[in-house]
Amino acid sequence: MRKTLTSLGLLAAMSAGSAMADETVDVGLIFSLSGSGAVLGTEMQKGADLALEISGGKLGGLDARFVYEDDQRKPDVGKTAAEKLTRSEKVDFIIGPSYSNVMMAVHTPVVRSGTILISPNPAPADLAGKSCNENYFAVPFQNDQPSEALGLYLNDKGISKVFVVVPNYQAGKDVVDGFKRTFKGEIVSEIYTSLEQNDFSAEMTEIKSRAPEAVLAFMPGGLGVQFVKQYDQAGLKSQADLYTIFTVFNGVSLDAIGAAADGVYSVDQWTYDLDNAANQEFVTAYRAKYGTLPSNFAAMAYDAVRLVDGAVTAAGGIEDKDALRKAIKAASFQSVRGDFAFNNNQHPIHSMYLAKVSQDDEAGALAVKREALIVEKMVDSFAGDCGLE
Amino acid sequence: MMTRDSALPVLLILALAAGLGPLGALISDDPYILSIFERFLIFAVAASSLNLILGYGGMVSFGHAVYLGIGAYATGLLANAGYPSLWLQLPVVVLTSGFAAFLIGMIALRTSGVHFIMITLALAQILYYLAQSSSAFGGDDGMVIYERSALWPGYDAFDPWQFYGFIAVSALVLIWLVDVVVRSDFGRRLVAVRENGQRANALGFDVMGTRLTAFVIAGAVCGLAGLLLANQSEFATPGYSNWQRSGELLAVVILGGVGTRTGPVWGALVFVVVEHYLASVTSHWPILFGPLLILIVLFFHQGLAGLFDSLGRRLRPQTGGGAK
Amino acid sequence: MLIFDKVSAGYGQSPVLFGLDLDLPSGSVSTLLGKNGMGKTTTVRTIFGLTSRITGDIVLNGRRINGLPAHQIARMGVALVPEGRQVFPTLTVVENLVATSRDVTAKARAAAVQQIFELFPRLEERKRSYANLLSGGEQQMLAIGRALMTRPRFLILDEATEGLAPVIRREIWAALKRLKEEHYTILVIDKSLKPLCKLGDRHNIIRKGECVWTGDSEGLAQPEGEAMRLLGV
Amino acid sequence: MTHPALDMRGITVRFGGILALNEVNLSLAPGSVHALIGPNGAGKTTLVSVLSGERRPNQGTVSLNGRDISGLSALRRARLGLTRTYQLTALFQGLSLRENLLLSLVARDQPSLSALDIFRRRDKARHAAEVEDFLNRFALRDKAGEKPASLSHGDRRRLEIAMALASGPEVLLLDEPLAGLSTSDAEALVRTINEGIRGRIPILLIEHDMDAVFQLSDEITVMVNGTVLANGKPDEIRASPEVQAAYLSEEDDF
Amino acid sequence: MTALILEQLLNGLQLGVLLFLIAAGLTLIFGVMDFINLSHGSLFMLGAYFAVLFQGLTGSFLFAVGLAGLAVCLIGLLFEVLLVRRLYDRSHLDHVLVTYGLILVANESVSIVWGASPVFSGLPGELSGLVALPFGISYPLYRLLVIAVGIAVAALLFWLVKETRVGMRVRAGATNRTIVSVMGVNISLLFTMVFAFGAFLAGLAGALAGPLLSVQPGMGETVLILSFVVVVIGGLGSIKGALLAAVMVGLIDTMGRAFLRDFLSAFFSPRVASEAGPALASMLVYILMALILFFRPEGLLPMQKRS
Repeated sequence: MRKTLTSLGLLAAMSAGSAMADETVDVGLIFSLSGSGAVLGTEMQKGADLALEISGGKLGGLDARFVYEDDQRKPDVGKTAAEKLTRSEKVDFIIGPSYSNVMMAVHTPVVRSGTILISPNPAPADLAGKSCNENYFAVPFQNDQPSEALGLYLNDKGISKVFVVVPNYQAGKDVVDGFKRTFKGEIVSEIYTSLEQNDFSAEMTEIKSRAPEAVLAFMPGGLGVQFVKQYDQAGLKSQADLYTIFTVFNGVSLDAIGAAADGVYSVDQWTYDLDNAANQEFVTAYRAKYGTLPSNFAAMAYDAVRLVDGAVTAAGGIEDKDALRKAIKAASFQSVRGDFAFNNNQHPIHSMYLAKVSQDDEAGALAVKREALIVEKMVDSFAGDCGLE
Repeated sequence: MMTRDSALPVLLILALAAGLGPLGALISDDPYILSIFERFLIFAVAASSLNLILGYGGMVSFGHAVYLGIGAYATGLLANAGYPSLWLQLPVVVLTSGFAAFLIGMIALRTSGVHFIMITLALAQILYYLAQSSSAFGGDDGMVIYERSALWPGYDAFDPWQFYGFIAVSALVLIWLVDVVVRSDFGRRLVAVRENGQRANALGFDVMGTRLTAFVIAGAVCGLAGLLLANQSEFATPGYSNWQRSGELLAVVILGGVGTRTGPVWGALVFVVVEHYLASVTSHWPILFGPLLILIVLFFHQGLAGLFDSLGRRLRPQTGGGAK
Repeated sequence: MLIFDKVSAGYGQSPVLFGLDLDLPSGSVSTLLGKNGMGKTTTVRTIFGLTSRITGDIVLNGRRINGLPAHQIARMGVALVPEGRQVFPTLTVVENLVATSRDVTAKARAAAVQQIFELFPRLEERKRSYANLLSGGEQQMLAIGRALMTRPRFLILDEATEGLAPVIRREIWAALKRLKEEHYTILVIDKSLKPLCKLGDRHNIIRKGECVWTGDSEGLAQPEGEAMRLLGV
Repeated sequence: MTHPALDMRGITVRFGGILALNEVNLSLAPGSVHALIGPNGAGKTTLVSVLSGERRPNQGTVSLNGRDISGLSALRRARLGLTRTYQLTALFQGLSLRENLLLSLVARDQPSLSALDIFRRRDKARHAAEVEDFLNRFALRDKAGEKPASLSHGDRRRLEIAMALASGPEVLLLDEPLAGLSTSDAEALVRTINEGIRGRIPILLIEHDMDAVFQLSDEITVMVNGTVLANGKPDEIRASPEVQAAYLSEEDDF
Repeated sequence: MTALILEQLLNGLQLGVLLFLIAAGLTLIFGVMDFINLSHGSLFMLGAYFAVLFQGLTGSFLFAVGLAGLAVCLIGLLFEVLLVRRLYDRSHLDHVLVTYGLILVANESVSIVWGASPVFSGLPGELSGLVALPFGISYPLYRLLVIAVGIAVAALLFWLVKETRVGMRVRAGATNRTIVSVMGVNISLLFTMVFAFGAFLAGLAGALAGPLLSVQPGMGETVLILSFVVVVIGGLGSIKGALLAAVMVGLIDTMGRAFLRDFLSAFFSPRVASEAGPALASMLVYILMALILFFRPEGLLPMQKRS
């Protein structure tokens, strides 16, 4: 754990680091590092750490300090962490959090304090649209984007009967809305499952009985492991292709699912086998450091830190907030995605890919590999609602 | 020996503890310390309300956090609908959480013992799932609350010091209220019902009515803790109501000393500080908190309040009043 | 067989027995008499370590047994027919018997159960009934049978005839007589003086947790004797 | 016309197939002490629970001062002044003696819950004075601040009865008040009852201690196996060979 | 349609059987020792982890499941001897808090040893196929196996409790532990055995559930709450009640998820149905519990009161 504790006294511990010299770039990182949310949080931590290591512990040439906070995937804990970072640590940037629900709680107090907030993963529609803010930047795709892209892809392939399974919460509903926005075929059924469900047998039977051509599943975290395993055990893989979002990723996820994941599709803005220099550097360094292929969560956190690095360089320091914001918006860094720019709402314009889980011979493990480019320079559907230029 | 008739010890301890926050913030010039103490004060209110039914009423509610959620959502919905006035939110929160407590109590109080523990848990889960799957409230993502409660013109809810004042005074008043209830005839009646329902019945006390009243009071006060929490975190989430949160509240009460008047305050202070402190040492902090809880239950059954009490008595044996 | 040597015992801090001395010789039937609340049941509970013993020793066959857990004392051959019968309500008659059996093989257990049925033929008629559905007398017989299943040498009966119809009481007294003939050592706590005089060899009267009188049946039965006065009949 | 303080007619209770009480009649005259005796298992405790309303009889009626209370709950009966003590002293362990007594006064003056009750203590001064009075009368003054657990058996018994009295009873049911008391404690309690209660409040006394029963009671009912065997003045009962035989159950043979 | 309903019934049965395996231990421990064990779900989780561990070591899935059950049994034994037996005389509140503390410890220990992410728990090829059943149903072999194991365990449990001397002693101990010990039975040993056996059942359930679920820290909690619902609905301490309630809960949960939305859309607009359906489905078992407890506060088949 990277947290430093300078003194044992409570007050001293809380106030530690409040008076840092100005030539340091202080970055607060709020991730879900314990509890069930830690699956993503630890991935992001790996990506962020790697980015700082590669740049030699400096960001934009200045000494950099990372302050990690664990939000336990609880909004109120995340909010407290954000207040600690903005008020007590007085950080210049906050990267995080890992999940949408925490983001919703953290967003307002952080942007209100004038601290720049960079999302490494969640990008809820509201924050991309009418609640967009000059201090808030989203590095990864907007939450609705992958299912919009998938709709386009399935239209192209001529698939007309799709079964949709998502958990019964906002992000799940966003996925369905996004999919409906672009998909022209028939959704034979949409099922909303409980977030705490541990058995999908009823859903599998339902899918079987509807005989769809394809299944769209959005099952984050541990749900994905269960779902994909049970999909395979129910013998459905041979009946309908499984397209997933946020469900399978390199490393821990594929390790936990095992062979059942083979052949499952995923929609992503990045895959580890993208052919650009920044990505190759990242993947090589990541494999050398952690021994597995990087996940897209690690990649996006990596991108977020690189974004800060580039912006501080471009702005020539951290004193001038406006210059910093401008530099970030200009995206003056090499994204592992290759082609990357910010839209007016400070969400990405980037390519969306269809990926497929298959064996990576070099790594000797299953990996989410690029299968096809779905759409280039894709923008999200909410930029129009955003008042930013 | 602490007399039953004076509110002073409780208020004194609470005021001291509440004053520690601003003091720390001033000394270290770090207003963030106020946030930690706000959390402590809110937890103290919620724990006090639970202590009323648990410590004095003997009702082990494993779903007490549900009122935290109800209070928070009621506050948030009103604030976001353009009614940020505290003076409107206050009665609404009291009514909704009190009414929820009334309904839950009507069902749960028919049972006792383990059944009571489990049915309060189950009923809380129902509301938890309701909040989680209702898109009107933001579902599992929760609901951002854009306005903090407005008190009067000139009050700036986003000024850390003024806001802390609001939380501290509210906590003081609410905990004092719970203490008044505990010390009243009703409080005695509640203890009597806990000690021996049959006997209390034979004295002419309505056992169910007494329990239900306490249950509703506790629910309403915890709902107000939810109001404070909604203000503090500017957010409402189903997570406020889940069973782990109820477990935490139980742990806070036990930690402080169940059925003691200052226990919830001590428990909340230690819990929030320990959580904060341990969490900054290791993200695996529950592995330290778990054994702490077990040790307290096994060896310090009166919790921290009992511990301080016996320490105090040892220091002043002549005023011990002969109690054993 | 069993000796109480100045035993004080009670519940929590309040003692019920105050330096109780008792001698219950092997092969004989002893009795414990006294009014309610004088410490008879406490005496029995103290044998099994179920009350907190404060001072003194309890000696079984020359071995100090205080501090031993109840089951070990039982395995040394002491069996209790508790006050209020306390049969296991959710078990059938046969199950009640088998549950406490000390025999290892099913065959030996079945034989032992059969012996109990010979002693109390009524139980055999109801052997598949749940114990809570038995009449008080049947429950009492079951409680005695259950104690015998542990193959004891020393049998203690606490108020075994209380609240029973005369015909049942007679049956129980007859069974005790038979057990006496089989050379069981027996301690009886009861209020019925007449059968006690007939059955008992040695009587002990307890008052306020102390043994205040010990003697034989003749002494006990004396109309104006000290025993009668102590018992306050 | 004056009604009996308490009147039971034809009370019958069955547990499963067993007849616990069979057509029991009992009448408690105003101001008198009426003892109910009988061997264990005779049905005394069952009868008390029928009286207090904790158990419904299969048949029979109960009336209090001429009013039929058969259909009322235990709570309603208690509020009408039918007060019982318990065989196993069941005091409120979490409260001090003073508070235990105070509760009885609250029960007397404000049995049903009211909003005022929650935020204010009623009649504070008067209650305090009354509590002190009871503490004095029952010699509990020294221990007023203690919890019942630290009291001796005798003290607890006295507190129990003081509480019953403080709740302002119309009729008092004393269930084995002397059980487990030392001789001196028992004598003291008998004295207290004789001097402090007798004549003012009618008492139904269930007791094993025959000395006490004969000292205290105006009338005695003997129960055996759920039926009333005899009813009469103490002297009549003492003299009755039938009672002697049945109650002391000497005639077992085998 | 018949096939669909039958298959969903089978799904419900399978869930019910799994719940029974967990709830049986819980209710047994409660019935005999009057002890509430919140950490029962953690034992379930440990079972799943141990099965993964042993599968890696031995290469045999079935062997690993058995070993995992035994390992959890051993842990349960240690729990009982070191901690739980001090609590039998304490209040239920103390039970709840201590075992809540144990949950925290168990979850964090697991995440320290195996990491916070799910670990792989898969099936060997010979168990992963589908079986053709009548009415044109093809059903996963493994789920059938779970049902079979569950039924076998239920039968074994009933036999143990009903027919064996140990079982009789256990039932006797549930009503009157003092008398049982006075009759020469080592009651604390008996309690330890019962606790360890309950732990074994939880571990076995966890090991069996591993290939279906994601094996990760905290996986025990949702299962725990659900199995408490089962135990309470069935009547605390009643194994028969637990079986009945487990199958009920399994069926109702599954049927709710499968058909509630369609059912509601017959009465309401599709929008309302698709909003209310899933919400109601997730609450269904809790509503069932509240209803049952409202009308039968002691549960469906309450155990005899202890004396």
